Amino acid sequence: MNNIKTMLKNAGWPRIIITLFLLSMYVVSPFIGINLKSALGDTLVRFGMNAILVLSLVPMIQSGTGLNFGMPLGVEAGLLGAVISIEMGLGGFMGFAGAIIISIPFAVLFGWLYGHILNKVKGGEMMIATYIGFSSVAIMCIMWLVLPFKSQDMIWAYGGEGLRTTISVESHWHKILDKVLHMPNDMLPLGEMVFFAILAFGMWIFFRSRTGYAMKAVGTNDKFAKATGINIDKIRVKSVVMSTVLAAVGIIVYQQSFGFVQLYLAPFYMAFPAIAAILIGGASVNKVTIVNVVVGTFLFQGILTMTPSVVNNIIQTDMSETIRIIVSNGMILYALTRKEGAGSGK
Amino acid sequence: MKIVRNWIILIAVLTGIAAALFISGKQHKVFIDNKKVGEYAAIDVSYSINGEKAKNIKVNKKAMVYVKGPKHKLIIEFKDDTGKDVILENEFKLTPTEDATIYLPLLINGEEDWIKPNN
Amino acid sequence: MENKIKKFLINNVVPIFMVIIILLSIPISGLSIEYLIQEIILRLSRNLFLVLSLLIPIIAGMGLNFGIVLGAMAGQIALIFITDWNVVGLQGFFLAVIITLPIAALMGYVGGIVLNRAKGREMITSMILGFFINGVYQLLVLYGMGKVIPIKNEAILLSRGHGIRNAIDLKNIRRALDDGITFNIGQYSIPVLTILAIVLLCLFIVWFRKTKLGQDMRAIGQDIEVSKSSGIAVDRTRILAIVISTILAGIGQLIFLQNIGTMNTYNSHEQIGMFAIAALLIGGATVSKASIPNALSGVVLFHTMFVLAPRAGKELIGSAQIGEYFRVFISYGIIALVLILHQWRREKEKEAERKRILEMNSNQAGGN
Amino acid sequence: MDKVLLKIEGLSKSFGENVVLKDINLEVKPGEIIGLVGENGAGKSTLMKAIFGMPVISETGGYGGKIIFNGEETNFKSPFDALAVGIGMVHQEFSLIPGFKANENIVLNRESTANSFLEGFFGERIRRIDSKNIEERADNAISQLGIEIDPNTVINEMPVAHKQFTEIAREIEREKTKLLVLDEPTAVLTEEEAKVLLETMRRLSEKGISIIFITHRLDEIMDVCDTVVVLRDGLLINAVNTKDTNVNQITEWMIGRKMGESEEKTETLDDNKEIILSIKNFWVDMPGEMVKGLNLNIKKGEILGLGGMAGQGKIGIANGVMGLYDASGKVIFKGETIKLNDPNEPLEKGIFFVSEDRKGVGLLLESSIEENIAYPAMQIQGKFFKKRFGGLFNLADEEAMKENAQDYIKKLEIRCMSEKQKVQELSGGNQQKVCLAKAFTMDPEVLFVSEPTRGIDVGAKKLVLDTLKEYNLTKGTTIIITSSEIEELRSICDRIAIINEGKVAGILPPTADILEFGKMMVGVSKEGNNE
Repeated sequence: MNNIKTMLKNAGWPRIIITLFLLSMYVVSPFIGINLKSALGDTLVRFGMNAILVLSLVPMIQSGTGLNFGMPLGVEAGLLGAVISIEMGLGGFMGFAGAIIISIPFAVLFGWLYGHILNKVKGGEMMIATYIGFSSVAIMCIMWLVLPFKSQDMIWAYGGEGLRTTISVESHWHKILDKVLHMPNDMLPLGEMVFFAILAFGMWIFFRSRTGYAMKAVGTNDKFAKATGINIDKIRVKSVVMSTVLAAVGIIVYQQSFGFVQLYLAPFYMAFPAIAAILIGGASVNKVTIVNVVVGTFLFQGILTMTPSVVNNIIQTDMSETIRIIVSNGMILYALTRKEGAGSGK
Repeated sequence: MKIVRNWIILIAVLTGIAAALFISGKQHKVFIDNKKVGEYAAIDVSYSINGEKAKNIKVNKKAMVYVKGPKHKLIIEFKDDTGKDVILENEFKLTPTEDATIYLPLLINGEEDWIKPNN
Repeated sequence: MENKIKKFLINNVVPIFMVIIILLSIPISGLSIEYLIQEIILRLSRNLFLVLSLLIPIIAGMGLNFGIVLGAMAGQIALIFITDWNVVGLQGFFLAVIITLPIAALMGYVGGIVLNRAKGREMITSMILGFFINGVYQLLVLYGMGKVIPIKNEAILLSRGHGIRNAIDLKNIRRALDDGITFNIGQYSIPVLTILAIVLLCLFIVWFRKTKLGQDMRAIGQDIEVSKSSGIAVDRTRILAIVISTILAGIGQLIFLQNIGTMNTYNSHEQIGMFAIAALLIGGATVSKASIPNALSGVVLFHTMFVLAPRAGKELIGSAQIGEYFRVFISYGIIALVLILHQWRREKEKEAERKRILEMNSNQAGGN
Repeated sequence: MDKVLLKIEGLSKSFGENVVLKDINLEVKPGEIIGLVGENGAGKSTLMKAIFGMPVISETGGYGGKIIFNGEETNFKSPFDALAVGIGMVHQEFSLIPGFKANENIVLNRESTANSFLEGFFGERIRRIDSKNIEERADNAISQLGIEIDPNTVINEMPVAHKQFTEIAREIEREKTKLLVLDEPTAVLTEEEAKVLLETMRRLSEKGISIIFITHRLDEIMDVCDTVVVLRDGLLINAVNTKDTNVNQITEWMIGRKMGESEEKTETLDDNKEIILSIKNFWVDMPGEMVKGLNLNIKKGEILGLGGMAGQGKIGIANGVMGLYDASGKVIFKGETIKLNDPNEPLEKGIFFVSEDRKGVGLLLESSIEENIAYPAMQIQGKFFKKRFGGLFNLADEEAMKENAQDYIKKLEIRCMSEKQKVQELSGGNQQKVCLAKAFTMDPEVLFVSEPTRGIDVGAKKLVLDTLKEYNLTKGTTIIITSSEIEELRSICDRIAIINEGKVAGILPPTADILEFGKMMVGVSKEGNNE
């Protein structure tokens, strides 16, 4: 009995509510004429799209640098990789791999700078990260206008300046991960899942290495880390670089599944749903596991896909956007106001 | 306790002010109808509400004006049967929620019920 | 002496940087000074009240209150009501003020409680709170109004019969306050009532800082623990600071919208917090220190940049779009920069303080 | 003078099973200055907390006995109740608003205000501050102290002594203040400043304000107090007129003679042993434990004890050498100068540190025992890793970690369910053993151990000390133990250095008379040579 109580307490009431809510929607859906199979399929597809972006938050949380509100920075690096890959005319899996390979040096550079800034502002990371993310989006907007891209697929057909706001990857690497596995299955995004599993396994391995152990120590107790001779600043920069690179990879995977590269203001609020997902999965401001990532992404995307169809069927109104805002920000708010998470990104 | 009392007074006063603002700031739609009513025929009339510039309204037309607040002044000018210019000054009041129609033929002919609420 | 100049430059790096950008872009933009001045008067009267509403939480040490969007939403709800009721002119404006008060106070109270649970990270929390309440606001306005809350005016309802339209024409109160009384100096027309409202607010802030409550807020802003141990009701006072700020922001949003004349029901408030904060910071304020002159000069600088950037961009590179993005970048970039400088400076100061104490002690020991 | 202001009758207090105060009886007369002395943990601060109504006391079950103030029995729920009846307290940490002027701080939350018509709506807090009146009040309070401070100076810009005076001014500015508790007020002051403060205390007592003065400097007590009260182990040992006693006697009361508790170590190392670690003109900026220009030589293979009162800097030494707090000066290890302020440097050279802050610095509370033990060795020496996936990755060797942990669990008798248990679930003593296991796994040449027995039970204490002694004997590791308990140091150390005011007051053999130690600790015998 006590065990269940502590379990409930550990899980936290928002998580329980969300889980129950999602379950109840799955239960209700057959009765109001929703195809449960396709609904589940939808959820899984979106899981595949988003999981790596959520995973990208892990290193920074582990090193105590807080929730990565500056994720747009990594996303911009990914976008750069994607458009350069298209510009170079790379197609198929090469195009996808090329996009990732090109984006990595950008992401490393961005992350390195970003990490050094965050080291200067310990204790205030989250707020500053948010605004670094926002500014990077704005500056990249200018870049999309100015950079001399030529590919017909990306510039406006007539009139207009710079790159289009959305660029189709249909002819380049749409759903390439599924195709590579010869499993073009709408139901199960196997490609994305395998790719995610590889990265998650990589992460698991990393946290068993010397640096990984050091990162965990920095995150849980920086005094301990210092006394153990760990260079805290260096480790934190490493974690930020990792997060940024993963965000870049994450957005490319997202795009290949979605079918479009979205430029300009699209990356603005990218960080918030990912953060909400990882928090729903049971992470806190300074503690996280890969299980949190998987559970959180599934629950959050489940809510996003299920609520609109269920609510639509019941009251004939599409409230999905509003519900998304309330759930994701409510979750972040809950995490920020919890007493035990008072480490303020420490 | 004194503070509670004062707040109650303040809230009451504010509510009062709000009500006053509502009444005095409420915009009403007033239709001016120049169609034949019963035995009274319509004629061309020039009208002016609350001292605004006078406007003409032809026979069988209907005009609409926006007025703000409860009390209004209506001046109309027309030529009577004899061809003499007649100026009539009238006042009307509107309750806060109503829109109204003014029937010019009734007004010209001195009927009492020249203004009727719409709803 | 040299040190002093250096210190001045470091402390005012943001405004100086802005002045340089503006001075450079005035000739490029090709806009006339007269036009600029008229534009600045317009924008001062439009925005200054909102910016000033940020000051009190800063005094109380709660940082930049991104939660002023809560007040803005309260103001917008009031505007929806008076538009529905068709109350026009100054009466409409003041009625909206009266309706805003309780809604904003309630929201401020909620915000204050939430921020008390997140001491030390008020800013990020107030920002997320703004997003969250925005969702609740959408729920209320987009789905509740016309259904749960009676709205009759079809002009503001969506065609489906409930929910408020995306854009509301505020012709009922457009420029009601601005044009209430105007006064012309040369070719420039001054909106007397609006300016009066701003002056009153300034006086209020000056007076408020000298009250016991203001003194308590200053104390809390400097050291929460000491304030607590001297018996000041810390949590309550912090809630009050947010309530006041939220109410003022609500009124500020009304002034802003009556000037603009149309309201984007679901967007007008979103950027308010960010723009007001960017303006205040450009005026040289920091997270822990802000004054009325900061607000005033900030609005002037920020909005001059705002007017100039697209034009300058167009003249310079032939693209207004670039200027547009540039000013977005400046707004966000300035906030990021000021936050970084603040945090960094605080670390430096702590270090310097420790060094000083150490040195002092070693001197003493040397003297013995 | 037969009136009694504060009367304490049979006061006792315990935290859980731990009795900190036993049957204390004390009287304070109006205008009397009472000096309160005692070793760390003697119960001074608990006694003051009880008088001042700190919430800690009532939260832990309140106290036994009576406290009678001004003829009425009191039972304060919070310090505000104590302030209300006229007890003021100046804590060791300043309680001042840094950006406020002195006068604003003196009247903090008691500001004079002028009427406002808005009072009817918003209560008293909307009243306007009357700064003129405030300045007058502040001037008045400061003048009572007999010193000169510009009341318009901002606290930030004041020297420490002025901050101290500002605090005192604030306490006496309260109209009712009759009793003032000063907790180590001279600790942060220079001698000159301290003299002024003592003078001020005399002035206040002439005005009829009683003062309880806590200090470890006995000469100050002799100088200014009417009565000296000595606490030891929660007992009131003696309360006598200062006129009727002397420093030696007080020291004796304070330290006490605890006989037969420990076997005294007899063999002393010969003086010609090689010096392994030499610390020269060493400064450490550790808040509350500043080291100020200390010189110390540590010999190879010895167990050196560092003793002294709390706050005198003994804790700072190890923390400074290990680079955990800003330090300056010179540390020479086996002929090589060690880079300061870089924690990695001493660790790599083979110096290790078991911190006094077990939970904060010593352990990852939410990690398992085996991980905690292995962590430093992994990070510094690269132990416990194994190539995996065909040598591709160098990953943690969990098998080796487990074996190592099990080994130490057996050796040090760590009581736990398994090596996978989280250390936060262990008792204090067992946590300490984990810390030691961590250190032993590193196999260091020099080991600093700070307060190894703090907060652990008697059985564990003995085991920890025996383990250290044995480790020193078998491995020849040089061990430097910092402890507040002199008896403990005497039982295992070869030499004991007493640290006072951030410097070595003297080095004694463990066989030296306990009184010698005591005198050095309270800074009476100045002849102690700074090595």
